[in-house]
Amino acid sequence: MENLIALLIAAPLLGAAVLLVGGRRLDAVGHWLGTLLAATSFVIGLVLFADLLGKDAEDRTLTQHLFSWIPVEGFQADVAFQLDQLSMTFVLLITGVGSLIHLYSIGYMEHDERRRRFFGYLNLFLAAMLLLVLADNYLLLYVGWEGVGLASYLLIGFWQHKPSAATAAKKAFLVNRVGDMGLSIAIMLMFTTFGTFAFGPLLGTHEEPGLAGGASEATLNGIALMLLLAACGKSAQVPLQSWLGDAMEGPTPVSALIHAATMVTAGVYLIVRSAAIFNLAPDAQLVVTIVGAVTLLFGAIVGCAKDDIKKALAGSTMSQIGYMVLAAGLGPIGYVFAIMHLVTHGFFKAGLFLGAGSVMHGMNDEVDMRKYGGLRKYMPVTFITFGLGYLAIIGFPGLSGFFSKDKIIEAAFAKGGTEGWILGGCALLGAAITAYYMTRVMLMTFFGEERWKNQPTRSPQAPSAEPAAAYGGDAAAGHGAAATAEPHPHESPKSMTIPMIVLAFGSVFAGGFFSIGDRFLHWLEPVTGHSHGDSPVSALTVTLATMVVLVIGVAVAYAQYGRRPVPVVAPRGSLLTRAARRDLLQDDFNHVVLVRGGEHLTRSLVYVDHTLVDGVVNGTAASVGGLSGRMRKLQNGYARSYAVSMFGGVAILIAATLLMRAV
Amino acid sequence: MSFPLLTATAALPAIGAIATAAVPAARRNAAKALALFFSLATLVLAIVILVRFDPDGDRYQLTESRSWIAEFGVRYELGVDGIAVALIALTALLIPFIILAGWHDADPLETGNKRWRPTQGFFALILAVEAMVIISFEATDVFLFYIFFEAMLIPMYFLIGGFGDRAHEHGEETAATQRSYAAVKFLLYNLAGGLIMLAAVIGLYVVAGNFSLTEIAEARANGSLDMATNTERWLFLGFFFAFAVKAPLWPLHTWLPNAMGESTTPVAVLITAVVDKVGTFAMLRFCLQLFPEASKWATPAILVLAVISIIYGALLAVGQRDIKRLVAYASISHFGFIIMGIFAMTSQGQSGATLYMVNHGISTAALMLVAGFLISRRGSRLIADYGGVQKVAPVLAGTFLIGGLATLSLPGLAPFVSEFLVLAGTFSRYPVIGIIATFGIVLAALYTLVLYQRTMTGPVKPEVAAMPDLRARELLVVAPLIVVLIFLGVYPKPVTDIVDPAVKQTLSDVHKKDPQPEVEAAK
Amino acid sequence: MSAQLAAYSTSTGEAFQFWVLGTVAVIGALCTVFMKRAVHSALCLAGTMIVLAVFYLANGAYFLGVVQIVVYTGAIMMLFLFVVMLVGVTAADSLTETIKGQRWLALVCGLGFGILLVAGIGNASLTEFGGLTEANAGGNVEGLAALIFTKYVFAFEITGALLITAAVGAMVLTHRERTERAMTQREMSEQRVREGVHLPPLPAPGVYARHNAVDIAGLLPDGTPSELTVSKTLRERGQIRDVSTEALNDLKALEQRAEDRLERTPIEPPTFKRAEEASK
Amino acid sequence: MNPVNYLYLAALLFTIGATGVLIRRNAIVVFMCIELMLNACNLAFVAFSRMHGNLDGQIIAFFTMVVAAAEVVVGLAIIVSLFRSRHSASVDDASLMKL
Repeated sequence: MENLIALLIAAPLLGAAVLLVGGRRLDAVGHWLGTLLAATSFVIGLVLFADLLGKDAEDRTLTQHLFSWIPVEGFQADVAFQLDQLSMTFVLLITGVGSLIHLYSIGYMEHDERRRRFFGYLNLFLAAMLLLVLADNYLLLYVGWEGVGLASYLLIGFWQHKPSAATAAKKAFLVNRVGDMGLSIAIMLMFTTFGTFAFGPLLGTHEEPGLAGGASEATLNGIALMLLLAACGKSAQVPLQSWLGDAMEGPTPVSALIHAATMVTAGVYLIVRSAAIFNLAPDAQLVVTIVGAVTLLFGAIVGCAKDDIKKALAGSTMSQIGYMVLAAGLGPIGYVFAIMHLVTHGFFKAGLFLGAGSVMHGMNDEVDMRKYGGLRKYMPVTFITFGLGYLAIIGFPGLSGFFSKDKIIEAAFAKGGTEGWILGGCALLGAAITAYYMTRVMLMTFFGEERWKNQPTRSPQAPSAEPAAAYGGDAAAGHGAAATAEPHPHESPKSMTIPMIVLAFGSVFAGGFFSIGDRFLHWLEPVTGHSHGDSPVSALTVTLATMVVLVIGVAVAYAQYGRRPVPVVAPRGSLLTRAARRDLLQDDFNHVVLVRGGEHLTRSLVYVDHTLVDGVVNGTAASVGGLSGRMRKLQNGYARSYAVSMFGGVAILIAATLLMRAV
Repeated sequence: MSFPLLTATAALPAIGAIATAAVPAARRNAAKALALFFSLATLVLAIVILVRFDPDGDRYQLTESRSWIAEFGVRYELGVDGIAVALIALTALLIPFIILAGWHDADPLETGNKRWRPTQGFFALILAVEAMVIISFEATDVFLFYIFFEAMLIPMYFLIGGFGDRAHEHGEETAATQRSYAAVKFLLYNLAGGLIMLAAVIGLYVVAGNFSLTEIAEARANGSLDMATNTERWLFLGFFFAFAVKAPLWPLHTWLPNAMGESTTPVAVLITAVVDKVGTFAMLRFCLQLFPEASKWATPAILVLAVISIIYGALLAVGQRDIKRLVAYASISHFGFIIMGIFAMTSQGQSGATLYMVNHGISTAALMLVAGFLISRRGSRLIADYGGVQKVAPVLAGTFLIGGLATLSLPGLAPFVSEFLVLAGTFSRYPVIGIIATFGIVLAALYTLVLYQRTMTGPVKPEVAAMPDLRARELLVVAPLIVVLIFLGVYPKPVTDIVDPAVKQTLSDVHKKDPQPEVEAAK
Repeated sequence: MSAQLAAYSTSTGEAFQFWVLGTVAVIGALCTVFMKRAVHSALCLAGTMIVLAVFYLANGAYFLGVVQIVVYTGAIMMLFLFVVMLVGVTAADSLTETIKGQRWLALVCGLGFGILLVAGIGNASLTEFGGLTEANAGGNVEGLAALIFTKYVFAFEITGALLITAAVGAMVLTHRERTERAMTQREMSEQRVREGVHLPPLPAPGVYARHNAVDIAGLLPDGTPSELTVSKTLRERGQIRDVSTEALNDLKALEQRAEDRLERTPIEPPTFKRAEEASK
Repeated sequence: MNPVNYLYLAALLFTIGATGVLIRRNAIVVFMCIELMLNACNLAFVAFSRMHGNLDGQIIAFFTMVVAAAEVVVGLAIIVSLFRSRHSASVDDASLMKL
């Protein structure tokens, strides 16, 4: 049974290899092959899941040791996998949602001549992500970690002919790389401190603790903070969140799979996986919670201001992950709920993105919500699924978002003390804002008068210099001819709607299914451990409070966008709004400080290298040359002057001999 | 006396060089084929060495020893340890690809030129370099090593000065002048280093009485030969300076960008992937074994220089406008990593450094050769002249990207393993240095991706619109390298198994132990 | 001069002779160096050498004294004079220095060298002093011969070889093998036409009837002398006699005489001088 | 008087000759100065032979004369051919040794 684990990864990896190396002759079947292999992986996941359920809760851990990867004196890194409940959860989420999105992409990308490569990249991503969650040591995890980074780079920049896309891809990779630096430093710290970075000996299991206990708290704090840095990079947490918004340049399925459901949650996985370390590093944990809280507000605020539907959703993703990180930072109180929210969020956010993609598909790739409106009767399926996702995310009672988010807010209060109150407050506020901006999106898109009527839409994405019709999907040039015509909203094909429906089911029922009888809690507890904090307020109170803020949020949004007509051109808006539109000026900061500064630094360094370092060398050469040139003057060719020097020499010799005899 | 395998491995390319040079002018292609054949034959011999070498056997194996200049106790002593074997294999592996990549680089400008001889010279010189590099990897006699360490410059000088990019953005005149400037600079730098080393070599003879590395190291180890502290330090500096020039260490690096920029890409690969490795290899073999105490004394300074190289090289790579110079500065940064690993004096660091030499050779070769194909198509080395190549030549772009990812040491590709080993090894003894060096990986990502973005993505520039994709010959050059990169990235065990014992012995020479983890694993 | 001269060590006579002739020798040497014309230098040198010959004799080197007179003053100096004639007796080379600082350097070096030499001799212990009496007992020439043919015979042979070589060398250097056939007159004329210079034969020297010596340059219509008219050798020796002004001066004299006869106020006749004569 | 004076005289003459060599441009005169130096040496030799009371000094002087003769012959021959080729007997004209 263990040996299946490798297959889990092998299937999509094989797909990636075949599709990318195979060449054009696979164009016809490539997408089906890719989807098939993703599904295979999902099936294998199910089989393993069943197998795990078969065992009793304590030993639901499968390990598979493939081969010794880097055997060096005192340094052991193996290619070995560990499948426990936590990994299993992720495997199912990744392969499940992944397969659905493969299916969706078949329809979504069918106009794209490079569809085969797209599926190759998707498979590559699946493989890397599975490696990330299945690795049994941090170094192998690091491989998956950067692997998903690469996949996301390739997919964000899939339409490389668009400079914006290429830049966004590069930005994403670079920001991630900063996080990766944190991860590698963390691994080095582990290696130096413990001589190993394998989960087993390092983290131990719930009954016998691992080496982590032996280290000083300072070291553990260091490791934990470095891991947090990594998590921030991958999960777009403040201060490394800036890439996520631009990442929306990628095709929408990518945004749904990578930048909503799976990859961006890897940070949460990392923190929860390293629970054993974080539990012993309270200071680091506090930082984690702070980062989570700040990000959930940050993302929410940004989400309120964006008119680009995908960017708005991206903001919401950021803030939802903020919730997860916050929960993960709470320690044993929160781990389980972090993961639970992660799963449910995987469902409804993926669903929302697919819905957005479907809308854009029908609207000539228009992403500006101000040019939408009243689409509900044109795209009923999309409307319903999107609506369910909407209800789920705002935490409408009974839907999955309700359960998971509610638990997190409780846990935040349960942290106790002042910070408990503060964090809980932030969480509540976040919930309100979430309700606000999601309602805004909903209203602007599906309700109100049809603002796209009798005015041609033009995709904001800069049309490229490529010959038109070369690209499909939301490449601006895709519908080149139609790009300036009035859009004809239409429902998307089956291959796109089915995944949306399935995900809608997930976003409706998952939460309830998990929470009834604390199924999810019992499932994960062996791995993460769990403790009920001493909440100063009862669960009921929290729920009621959540409801209240939820209603407030929706009401405000309705007042703004439901009652009044939405202006097609965005009003100037308040200072905060304008700042939020620019990602709260965080990008401008990066640009001024990092980009400009970096450019100046490198340019001056190039100058220094040329003048100073090289100048010293050339200067010596020149001086020697000049000296010899001056010496050459002595060689005037007149025999007589040579004779003089000779004569003088003789005189000196005589003087020398006389002196010798004198002394 | 068994069959002198090492001598044969070094002699074969030398013979090949002579044979290639002797081919009449008209039979140009015959000369190419001959050179390729000889390089492949050398590869076969290298593989034989790889097989015959027993990692757990004696330190130096396949040894040969003949008297040469009895008066000065100079002997013709050859012998390989794991490190040397790995590097010989690398050299023998790369040369065929270099030859194949340079297939047309030395052709006469006007076709049908019957009297054109440089083609033969080009390939003969490459083989000559190979022979000298291999023998300097094999030599266990300091004087013997020195001779070939220096003699290497002669063919390299002609390769750099004599052959350049066919299409040069500044026209043939400037190209020629810049080329000769680069060649002279290369020669002067390395000669300066070499002369200082010569003094040190003589000094060593005065102190030790013979040139045999094994004997001196032996004597140093068991204390029967003790040098005065200052003597040892001076000698060490003499050796190290030469090696630091060869494996460009900041601030002795400025010759590399010129040399790599002006020479043809195969030669550039030859410089950075093969010849420079002799420098780092020699640090590991000669500096540490002959002068352990001095090495430990100099470690802090050298580590600082290495870190400067890492960051500085990367930053300058970001600032370059010329593809080949960019790769050159990237290499400087990588050599910083190698030297850092060597002088971290941990087994991870040194194994990593050795592995790094191999991987860097392969990855740079892959990146640089693809870049060369790109440049030969457009006839310009300026990044600004490209754009959207990915659209017209996807395979070229793909291989270029893989080469770039290898350069930024993406996990799963070979360089990652070595880079992480070096970092971990350094970190475990010098945490601060390790952390600073880690910034290098971010900068590496920066310059690689910027290069890729500017050249390959974005709207297609009209000049590149008609650019053909990789041809069969070029694919034949790049594909195997990429395969090796991936294989060594996933399964580096074969190399580490060979390298590890040798590294252990080197560490024992300098009387260094790995730092033990604070928390001992509960066995 | 006879044996007893060598017998006694140093007499007042010798002292007298030394101081007088020594002075002469030094003066001669200085003149050799500083005379403008090679001829004068040569003569001064000859004088010095003769003085030296006398000193040899005074020092009991009779054979050498004679040889000095015969070989040096006789042969070598003649050779010198011969060459000087060949190159030009009257050619006087200016002593102005062309190489910067050469003269001062030379003088400084010479001075320093001399002082050092003198100092060296001064503090050398040259007190003991045995005459040549017994060495010359069997006659000076015999003594030399005995040494030459016994002790120094090898060197002697070699000098013989050297002399032969020198003779041959001198011949080789000076003798010019005529490699190509001499030009016929026709060919010469054709060449002149080809080159287009001096189509007519060179003008003859000594136009005005009064002077027709070969060393007098003919005058061009404007009265300036044309060096072409004098033969090459004389030109290179710088032995052109210039009479360009004489005619004019004579004319002046004639006019003046006419003035005198007509009782007019005499006017000072400007005498025409040529540039290099002024410099002399 | 002390025959050492002969040595002083020789030194003086030698110096004068040497200086002459350095000062004069006319090859012939230069040559004469060289002869002067040789003669100075000869004088010294003769004086020495008188002091040491043996004839070896005179022998050397004799050889010197022979060599001088040979040298003069060749030297003058060179001067003559030089004069033929470049119509001047100045040593400075033959300054082809300069770059």
